Amino acid sequence: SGYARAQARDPVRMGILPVLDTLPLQVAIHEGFFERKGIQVELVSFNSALERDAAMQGGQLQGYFGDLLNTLLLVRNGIPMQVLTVSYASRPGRRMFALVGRPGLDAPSAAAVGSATVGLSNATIMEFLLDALQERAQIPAGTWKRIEVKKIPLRLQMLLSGQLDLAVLPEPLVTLAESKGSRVYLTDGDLDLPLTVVCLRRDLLESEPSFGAKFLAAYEEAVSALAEHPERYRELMSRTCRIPPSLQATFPMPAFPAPGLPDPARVDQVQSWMVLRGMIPERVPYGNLVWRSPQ
Amino acid sequence: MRFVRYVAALAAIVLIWWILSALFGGGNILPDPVQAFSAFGASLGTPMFWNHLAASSGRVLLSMALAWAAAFPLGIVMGSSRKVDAWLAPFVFVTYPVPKIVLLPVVLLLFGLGNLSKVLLISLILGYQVLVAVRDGVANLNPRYLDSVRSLGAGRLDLFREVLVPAALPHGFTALRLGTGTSVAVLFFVESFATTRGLGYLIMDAWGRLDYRDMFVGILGMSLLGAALFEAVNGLEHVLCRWRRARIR
Amino acid sequence: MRFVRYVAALAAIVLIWWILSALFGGGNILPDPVQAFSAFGASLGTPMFWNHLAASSGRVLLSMALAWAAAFPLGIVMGSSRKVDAWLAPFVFVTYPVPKIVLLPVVLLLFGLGNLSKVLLISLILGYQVLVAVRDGVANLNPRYLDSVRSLGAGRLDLFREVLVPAALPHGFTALRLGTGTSVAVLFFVESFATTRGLGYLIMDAWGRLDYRDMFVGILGMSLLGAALFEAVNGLEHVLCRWRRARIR
Amino acid sequence: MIQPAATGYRKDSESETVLRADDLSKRFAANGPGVLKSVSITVGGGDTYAVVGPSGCGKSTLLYLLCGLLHPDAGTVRYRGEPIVRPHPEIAVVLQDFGLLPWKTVQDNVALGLKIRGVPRRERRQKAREMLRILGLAGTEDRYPSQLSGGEQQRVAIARALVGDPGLLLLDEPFSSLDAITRERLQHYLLEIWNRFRVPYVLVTHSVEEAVFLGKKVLVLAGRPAAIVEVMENPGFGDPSYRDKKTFHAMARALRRALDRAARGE
Amino acid sequence: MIQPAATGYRKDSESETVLRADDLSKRFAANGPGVLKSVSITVGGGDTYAVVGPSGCGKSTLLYLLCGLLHPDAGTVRYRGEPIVRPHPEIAVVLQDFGLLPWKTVQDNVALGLKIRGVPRRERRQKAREMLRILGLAGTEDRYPSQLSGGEQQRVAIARALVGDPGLLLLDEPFSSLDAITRERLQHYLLEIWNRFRVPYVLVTHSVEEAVFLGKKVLVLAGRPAAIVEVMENPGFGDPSYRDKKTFHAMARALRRALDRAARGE
Ligand SMILES: Nc1ncnc2c1ncn2[C@@H]1O[C@H](COP(=O)(O)OP(=O)(O)OP(=O)(O)O)[C@@H](O)[C@H]1O
Ligand SMILES: Nc1ncnc2c1ncn2[C@@H]1O[C@H](COP(=O)(O)OP(=O)(O)OP(=O)(O)O)[C@@H](O)[C@H]1O
Ligand SMILES: [Mg+2]
Ligand SMILES: [Mg+2]
Repeated sequence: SGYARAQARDPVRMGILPVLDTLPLQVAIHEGFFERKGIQVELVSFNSALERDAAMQGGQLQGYFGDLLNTLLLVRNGIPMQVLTVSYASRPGRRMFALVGRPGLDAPSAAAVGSATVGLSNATIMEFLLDALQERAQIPAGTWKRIEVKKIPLRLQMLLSGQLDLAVLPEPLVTLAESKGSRVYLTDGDLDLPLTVVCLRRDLLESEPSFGAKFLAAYEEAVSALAEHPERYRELMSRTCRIPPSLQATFPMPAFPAPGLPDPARVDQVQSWMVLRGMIPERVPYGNLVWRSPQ
Repeated sequence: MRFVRYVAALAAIVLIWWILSALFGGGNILPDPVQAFSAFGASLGTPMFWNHLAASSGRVLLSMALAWAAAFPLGIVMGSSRKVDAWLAPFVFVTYPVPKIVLLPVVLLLFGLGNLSKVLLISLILGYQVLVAVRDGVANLNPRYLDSVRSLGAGRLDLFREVLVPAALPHGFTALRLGTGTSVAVLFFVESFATTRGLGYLIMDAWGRLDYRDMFVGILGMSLLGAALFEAVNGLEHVLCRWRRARIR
Repeated sequence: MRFVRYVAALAAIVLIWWILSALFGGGNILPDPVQAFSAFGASLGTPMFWNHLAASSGRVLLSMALAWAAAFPLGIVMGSSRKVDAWLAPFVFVTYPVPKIVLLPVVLLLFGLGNLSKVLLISLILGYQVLVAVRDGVANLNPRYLDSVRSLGAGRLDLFREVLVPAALPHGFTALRLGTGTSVAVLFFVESFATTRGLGYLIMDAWGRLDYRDMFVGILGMSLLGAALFEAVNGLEHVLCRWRRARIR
Repeated sequence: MIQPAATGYRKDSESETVLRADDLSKRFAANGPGVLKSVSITVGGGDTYAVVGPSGCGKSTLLYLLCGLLHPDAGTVRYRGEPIVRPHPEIAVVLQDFGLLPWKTVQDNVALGLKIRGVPRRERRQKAREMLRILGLAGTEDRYPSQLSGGEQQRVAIARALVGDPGLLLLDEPFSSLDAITRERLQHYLLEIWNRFRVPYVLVTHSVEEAVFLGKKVLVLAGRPAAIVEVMENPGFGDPSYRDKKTFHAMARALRRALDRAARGE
Repeated sequence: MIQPAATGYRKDSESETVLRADDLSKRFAANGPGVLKSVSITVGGGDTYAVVGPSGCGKSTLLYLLCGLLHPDAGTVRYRGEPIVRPHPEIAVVLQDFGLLPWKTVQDNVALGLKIRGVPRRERRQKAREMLRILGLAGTEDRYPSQLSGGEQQRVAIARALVGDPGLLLLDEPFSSLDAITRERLQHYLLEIWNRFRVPYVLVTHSVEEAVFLGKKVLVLAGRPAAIVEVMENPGFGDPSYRDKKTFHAMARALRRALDRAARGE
């Protein structure tokens, strides 16, 4: 099925999730950067990746924000997604995901926790991250019992009420858990991984050759606007990125990387992991996966 | 008196809630009811709340109407005609348990991201319930009533109008009453995509932020919506099934 | 003959499915039915599938039994006693529309991460349906039957056993029939935490991996489970409501 | 008291056959006991039949067959030459259990047949009210059947049958729940209708006096499966003061004897 | 034919008061018309009452009040001195619409009263079968009520009332759907029970002959609201061959006149 956009004048619909990483997209819409570049973009919010993917497949969206893993799955299923830019990559000193302990768990380090339960959701970037974190911390694979809890708020509640010993959580919930007495054991900070990306359908990019460049330019503008006046967008962040009320005033405004493609080696690392788990039959060539400006 | 009892019920619920929230979590799992109600009271003054409520009510009402319009007559036909039932029942029974959630991509494909998809999904789920209840109810109808009206020379249409519809109404209303709960639950599901309006969205969004105040504003709003729908169905039944109040001895 | 009609219904469904999948998506949205059925057939030979099916069936059956045990008698009491109903009905109608999903954290806290929480959640949702249906059904009972048995000197318990229970049974069964659909839907919800067994998990997990083969194995399995439950309820009704087959003229 | 209504009772020539049933047989379960066997009956334009017989012998079943609510296992029923496979609007039936709809008021129950025939609302309501008045039920128009006494319900059922100016009446113990005086009033009323309009009827009754007073021919149904064991011509029939005549009592005695014989299985 | 059953019919002394109702009044809707006004009745140990009156006058309502299924707006009912606020297991009732449970077989319907009193399964089944046989219903034990004719259903209801050896019988038109012969058989059967065990009863009927044959006292209920307008002593009652006596016919004529007077509202 083609992408359902009757006319070039109709807005390009992007499916997003209410998470921090989408802030640059929200800023770009808020400030009218896309319009100023002469393109129409509309953000359509979804509660979870499942529904967003359903709409993607139903041909209702022409682009989306999501994680690298999800993008590869969509490509495998014949939906021609191309990565325009990384929206968030882990960087030292910053954290987007973390392994958090329940309040009162007083092991000084992850290695000292010993046998424990850890909540996560399978077949998502979280599982990939946990594998990577565990490997780096040299904690043997079977040490922790993994418990699938798909709904993130539920996972946090179970952690806070002591029914899970550990949980993989995204920001800003990591900070929230910390404020309720949780200890943060491992973070994605220095893994140097491209975690989330912004994609558009290849057929859109090909039929409107200038669209990709305009989109990226607007996106870049939003990233620098955020870097220049972070506090200006605090209210927007609170409204669109599910910041818990107690953190709305204090949560540090995240910094986003300038637009750029993911590091091929890192993409390869993710793909190997997926091939190993049978999620994709074979690697997607890097060149097919990313969009490069024609010039 | 009815009002007093509703207040008593509410009071009991609040008490249980209050005990639970005091016992565990200290607000991590359940906020305390005083907070929740004061937040609810405050939000009643904001257009935001009414906006969400209006969106959800509109969707639910439209879905209920659609479900009724399609399933009530079909249920009557299946319940009253063995021949039709023999062929349609397997179809219904095989498709009934298919979780409708998995039809999401197809529904989105056919009907887009807008309210139409949402309304159709609710009415699909609700419609099955009305269908099964009405079919069962009509199948249990005392055949003497049919005989009696048939003896007056009634055709299919007359039987439908004079016997089957009034006999099926109470069953349809029971299904609708049950359906108010189901619809409200399905709201969660359909308001989790492509909308930022509706109580379902409000609750899920607040839950994602672990913002208990807003979450309970949503929950209380939804309970209110459910109770209102419930009473509306009761009222409709009261008006349309007048004979049911006539039994005294 | 019944079997033939089930096959016909299945054939019709497969045809519609096949057309839809051919028209759109070419397998992106809906796999073609041949693929889906062959995957299903293949998985029938694996213990993995039976494992999921057993987990889900066990949860659903237990929940249905629990829901029935609690709600059927309560529904009869509410339907037959105006006094009890006057006080309990508001309680039920106020809590009925509360989306049970939000109770999840409380239920987990009280009953742990295991199957107990899952079973309790399903039976909570199902129980409400049985309760409302039975209550309505009993309230509509022709009072002559009660008079007649009361005139024999029957006490509350006799009325319960000889009149109210048999009169409520068909309504309870209708609710249970409706409930098979609801329970299957709720499976999704309860099998999305703390388990890697169950058809709900299978579907959600496959969906998350965008693995349509596995997803449709789960969906077909669930439809099968639903249809089996449905027929089981029919069978039970056939046995327990024998008088309903006696009407001839 | 009786107004010829707009649609008009039809007055058939005495010789015309209104209803003809040939060789009706019926059993309820495929291998159950037979209920009726080879019952034939021909109702002419000026005929009235009273059917008597032991309880449970098949009288109601016969009426169900005659009006097309049940289908015979063998045999045929024709109304004015037309085969009866489903109820005919010109044949009015009073069922033994009244068959009133609990969800309709008394008035609407009575007017239902007219409504089905498309009589406008005002007219049918007016006719229904009038018929209720005649049957002594004025004032109950807006109640529901469950709010009436047994005898009142029975009269509503009679009103419903009579209000439509039927071409043939089938009555299953229509006066059984009525007190003697009301019963006699309604017996006379039925006779009056017959005398003026010659609407043929088949009346099932348990009362010997009623059978003799209201049946031009009296059928005795008996046996298992039941058959017509006796057909008595009743020449005195039609006279409103028949009850006071000697011939009436003689006839009643004869019928009682016939019933006794039937009961003894002769 | 009748076996004194295990629990035994109690034979009250003739003078003992079994049932005593004082000044009963009833209306159905708070501001609706009164149905009964100041009705009093005293049933002694050897008494039998027949209640007659126009259709819809309130006879069934009276029985409902006497057995405690309805509560009077004013007045009291006492059974052997005990105030009746709910039905008493020793008072057996045959309701006008039979009141059989559709979900129980004929046999289980008859045995229900015994079951409620805790009679063991075998014994109650045996008694039920016996009673069904007496009433001419052998062979219908395992059918459901919907598979019976009207008269058969009525006999099942009578069987249910009689099987429990009641201390008082309240019968609402119990023989109305029966053919003359069955009806007479059952009338005799009731009289036989009375003659042997002196079970007092109150019988509502529309048949003047039945009232005179079966009522030691005959009450005429009439008016709106209804009151007892006549109490007739019936000295000939109790003789199985009463029907053939002159006094019987004189009594019947007197009752008919009383009913006429009542109907004319005197
Ligand atoms: N539930 C009710 N609501 C209002 N009126 C009622 C109700 N039940 C009975 N009535 C009225 O009360 C009066 C007495 O009824 P009842 O059944 O006692 O009469 P009855 O003497 O037994 O008559 P029948 O001989 O026809 O059985 C009737 O006029 C009837 O319409
Ligand atoms: N649905 C049924 N299934 C089986 N047997 C039935 C059914 N309906 C009626 N019968 C039987 O058929 C016979 C005739 O019934 P029917 O109702 O015609 O009798 P009837 O002559 O009208 O009796 P009554 O005078 O008591 O009304 C009865 O023995 C009855 O038990
Ligand atoms: Mg009959
Ligand atoms: Mg009565």
